[in-house]
Amino acid sequence: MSEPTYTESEMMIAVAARMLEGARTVFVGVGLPNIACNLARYTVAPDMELIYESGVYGARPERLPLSIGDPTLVSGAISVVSMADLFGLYLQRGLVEIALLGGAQIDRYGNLNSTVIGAYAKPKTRLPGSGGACEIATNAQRTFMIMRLKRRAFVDKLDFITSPGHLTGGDSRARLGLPGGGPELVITDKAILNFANPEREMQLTAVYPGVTREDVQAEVGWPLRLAETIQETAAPTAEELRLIREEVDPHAMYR
Amino acid sequence: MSEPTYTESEMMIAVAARMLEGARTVFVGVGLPNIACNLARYTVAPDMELIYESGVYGARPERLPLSIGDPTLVSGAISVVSMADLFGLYLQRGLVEIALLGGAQIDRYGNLNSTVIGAYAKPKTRLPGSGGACEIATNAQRTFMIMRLKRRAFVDKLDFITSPGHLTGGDSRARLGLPGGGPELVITDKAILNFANPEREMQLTAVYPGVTREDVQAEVGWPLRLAETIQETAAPTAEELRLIREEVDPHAMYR
Amino acid sequence: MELLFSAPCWRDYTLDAMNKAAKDNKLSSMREAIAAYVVDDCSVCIEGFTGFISFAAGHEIIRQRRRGLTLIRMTPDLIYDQMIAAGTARKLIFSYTGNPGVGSLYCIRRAVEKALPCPLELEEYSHYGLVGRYAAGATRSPFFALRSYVGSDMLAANPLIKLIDDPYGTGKIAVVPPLNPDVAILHAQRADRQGNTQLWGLLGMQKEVAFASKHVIVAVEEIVDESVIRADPNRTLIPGLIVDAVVHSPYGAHPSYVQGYYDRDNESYLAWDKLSQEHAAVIAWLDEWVYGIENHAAYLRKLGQEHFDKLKPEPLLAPSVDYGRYR
Amino acid sequence: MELLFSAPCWRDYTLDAMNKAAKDNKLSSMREAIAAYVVDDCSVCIEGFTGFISFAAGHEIIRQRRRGLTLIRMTPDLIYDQMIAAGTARKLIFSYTGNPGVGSLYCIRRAVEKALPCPLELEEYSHYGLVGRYAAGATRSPFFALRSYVGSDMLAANPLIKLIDDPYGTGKIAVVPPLNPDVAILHAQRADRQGNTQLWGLLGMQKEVAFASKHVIVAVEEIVDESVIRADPNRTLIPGLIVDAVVHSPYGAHPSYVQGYYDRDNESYLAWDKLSQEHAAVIAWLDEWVYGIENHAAYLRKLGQEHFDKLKPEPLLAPSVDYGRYR
Repeated sequence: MSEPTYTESEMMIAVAARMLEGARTVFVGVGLPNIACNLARYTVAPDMELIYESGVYGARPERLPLSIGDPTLVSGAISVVSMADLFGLYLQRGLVEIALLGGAQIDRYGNLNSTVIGAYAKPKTRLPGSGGACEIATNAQRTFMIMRLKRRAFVDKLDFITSPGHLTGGDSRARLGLPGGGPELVITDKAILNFANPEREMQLTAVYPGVTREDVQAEVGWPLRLAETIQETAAPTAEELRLIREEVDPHAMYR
Repeated sequence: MSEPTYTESEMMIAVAARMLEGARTVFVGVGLPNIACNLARYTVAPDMELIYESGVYGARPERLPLSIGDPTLVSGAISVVSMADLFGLYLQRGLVEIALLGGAQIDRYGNLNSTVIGAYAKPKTRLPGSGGACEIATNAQRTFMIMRLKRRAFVDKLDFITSPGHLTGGDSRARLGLPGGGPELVITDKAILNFANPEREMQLTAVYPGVTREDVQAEVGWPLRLAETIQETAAPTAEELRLIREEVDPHAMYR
Repeated sequence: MELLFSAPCWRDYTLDAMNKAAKDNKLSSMREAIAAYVVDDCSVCIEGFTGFISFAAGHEIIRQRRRGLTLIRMTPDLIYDQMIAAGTARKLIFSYTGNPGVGSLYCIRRAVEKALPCPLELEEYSHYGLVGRYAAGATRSPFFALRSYVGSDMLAANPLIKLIDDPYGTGKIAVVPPLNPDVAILHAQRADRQGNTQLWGLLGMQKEVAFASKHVIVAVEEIVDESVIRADPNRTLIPGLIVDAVVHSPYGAHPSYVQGYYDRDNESYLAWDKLSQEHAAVIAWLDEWVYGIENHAAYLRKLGQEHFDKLKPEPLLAPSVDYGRYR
Repeated sequence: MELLFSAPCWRDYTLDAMNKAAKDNKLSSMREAIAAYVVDDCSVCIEGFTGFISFAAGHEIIRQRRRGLTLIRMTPDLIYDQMIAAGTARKLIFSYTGNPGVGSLYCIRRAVEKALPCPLELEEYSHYGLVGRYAAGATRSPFFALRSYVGSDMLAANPLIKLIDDPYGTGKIAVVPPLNPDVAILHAQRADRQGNTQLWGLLGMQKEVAFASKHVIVAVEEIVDESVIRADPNRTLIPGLIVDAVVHSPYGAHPSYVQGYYDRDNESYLAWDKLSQEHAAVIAWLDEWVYGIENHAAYLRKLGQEHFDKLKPEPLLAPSVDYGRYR
């Protein structure tokens, strides 16, 4: 049979799901990350329980949630608690294994901006702000970013650090005593980047089929570091595409 | 009809109940204070809601509780919360209007000891300890002590200050920033004492029928201050005795 | 923002609380409740995380043309976008300002970026930071400590967030001060006439906000007898002791949802995303849907019962539990 | 007592937690659970305020002749009196040591006053202070702040309680450090095989203790299907994520009570008040009721079913609530 065709979003979803192999507690938002988690449940992480900042542990949604506070996340969940308990007993306690995060801007050390474009006092664009992102980035054992690769997002210097990543690199995060492990992966629509070097600097580790290193560099606002070996990520399998299209996002809300 | 006869406990219960006139939230333990509150509900404080440190607000016990954690306090209560919430949201928040407290020792400023007799490191008698008494004495708007008048309890110097009263007297309590108003009354089996003077020193304000000032002084370990006028407290009325014996303590568990 | 743990002010508060406890029937219309407790220049907190949002209260505040309010809410949502467009607010205390699951809140952006209709001061936290401010206010604590903010520019952006040394020597820790709104307006499934309120589903921060606030208005889908509340005391989130007014407000959280009663009206959220991009269109909407109608009952009539029938979920009943009679 | 927020130690903890989550069936006998998690010289916390006290676990610990334990409990109650008389403990962390509603705990007094059967070190708090230590441990906070202790000698008696300056300038405030027991043993009405646990009645400090502890054993009256838990998520106090072992332990809290299942056996509390006044009598009691029988099932047989029939309350059912199906 011929290679199946697929969208960039489907590729991102498939890749993100693969990265969740064996995960047991994932702190997740709505949209694409949520689809990726549901796909992972069908494939590489059957034991995964989803945690939402709205106070839900072990959600079993009967539909794709419209927001992280969707009532479908409550009905049938294992436990629904106050937000004080969710952030205190689950997240700050260190029980979140993997958190999926995004932002308007990211820098080479995985610090995120979701607060303002321009000066804080006189913003060019007022963004939503932290929400739970600052505590998620601080406390989650592992953080995966899911962001489309765009030059306006991958910037040399953030306008505002909302959520701490590896800060100024090296052991700067550990020296400040942040409990979580910090950023580990950046999953984009063109490539996968990680921070697996002593400087904890973002580096290209895999490109998607048909994407060149130059294509990636063109969308990054600093000279992008390259991993020793750069793999080509496998395209979504027919089964992954079937699950995405028939099971986890049948109404194509996020594709 | 002739004067009804009554026990010292019945007198204490009747007097304590009268002092709760108009009270709406009372923080209470088991035994005699609990009986007094129930009597007050029938007489001077119909709107009273009872708060127990076990986490119960608005209890409607169907029997006399055996302990402050009795399941009869839970069934039919308005709200049952964690102890963290009871102590934080109700008591420390300042929502407790009157707290009834006791102790093994009390001094002239209403400080209480329920920890040890003798030295803390090598106690002659190890008492139960604070429980919630320290936070109750700190945060309740008004504190009433209910204790039998005994020389070994009304001492010149406490072996240990478990629960702060007026500390060293005067404005010493306010200067340390304790939020609650501190001790207001000491209800005993022979007399009523209060702290209604600038020094906040315990003073005799009323004696029970047949009790003299000398009888009271004989049981107090320091020269007891006298209020300007000392009243004689009325004996329990026939109705008070009927309610105690037939309604609030029919099995005479606390008489 | 007044700190409640200076003794005199605290005494006022608690005596007030005692008075609340006295009222045996706190039933009130939303109009009366807003008129009585929401005054110009006070701080108002309409809370509820994505659901249980009292739009009925927000619209009544707009209708009564309050000005200079400090609006407090973790996720401002459509209701604060509307209140800010209507010019009721001077300041916003928040932790995430977005149209949940949809996009931006354009009215708030216009106020911040273009001072339209008037300038809006922002005081900003992360979710846990603002939850912590409520929790400290609710327990009369001088502060709430959390591990967030280290390494974040939010510390510099908000001087009320401080870093202190852990007295046990484990390093720096962030603290936030207590927050005690003048008025909280909280929607739930049911309450009795004394304001004893039960809520199930997302508990959010409703409990902390209720205990932190100087005045509390509860708006509920159903008014029930006290015996219903007493039959399940573990579900009582807000005691009548701290409640000033109880408003019977069926569908009062529309277009947000109430667990087990109705779903979020997502079409309204999507429509707002388009409509709110132009200030003039927002004013026209307010004229038709807020100023132009007398109260929430009229709003419901205007939408029609069929509209709400479509939002009703199938029943999913929790099993009963046995508390036991002990006598 | 190990502080969990130094990164390496925390990582161990959380990876461990992840392993907990993995086990899909944690059902175990009390003997296996105690043998696996309660080792000599560790810290053990059998909590539950006057009810939900796992006497079954305490007796099994005595039976397995553990030594050098640090026992943690707000109100030691009869169970710790028995464990201390049996010589299992070196230290007691507590906030009120009495026979609730009855009087003294004589075994603990003998250990403190006469070092019988061995010396007992005391670490003492008020209730809120110890609740605060659990809460800080449960949220990986470096401390918990509370308004108690100012003007009390408890500050001098326990150097772990400190006074600090409020960074917002309102004066001095007391703080206590986090407490993270090695093992928590918590009794409740029901749990599923993964340890998702529901409790109603006095919630006490069970939630904080569970999240604070490195290992958690839940003992329940009934093992239920996961679907029962998921049908009322607001009642789930302890998620299986942090539970190591689930023990089916009917009447396991006797002579204390379990809301809706059985009443406190007050005769036993009164009898203990008399019996425990002599160490020899206590040893004889332990020989007959703990060492002399193999497990809690044998203890129940020895007491007889009629004994428990008398303790059963009449039913008092909470009304159901509707969560709604959203699909």
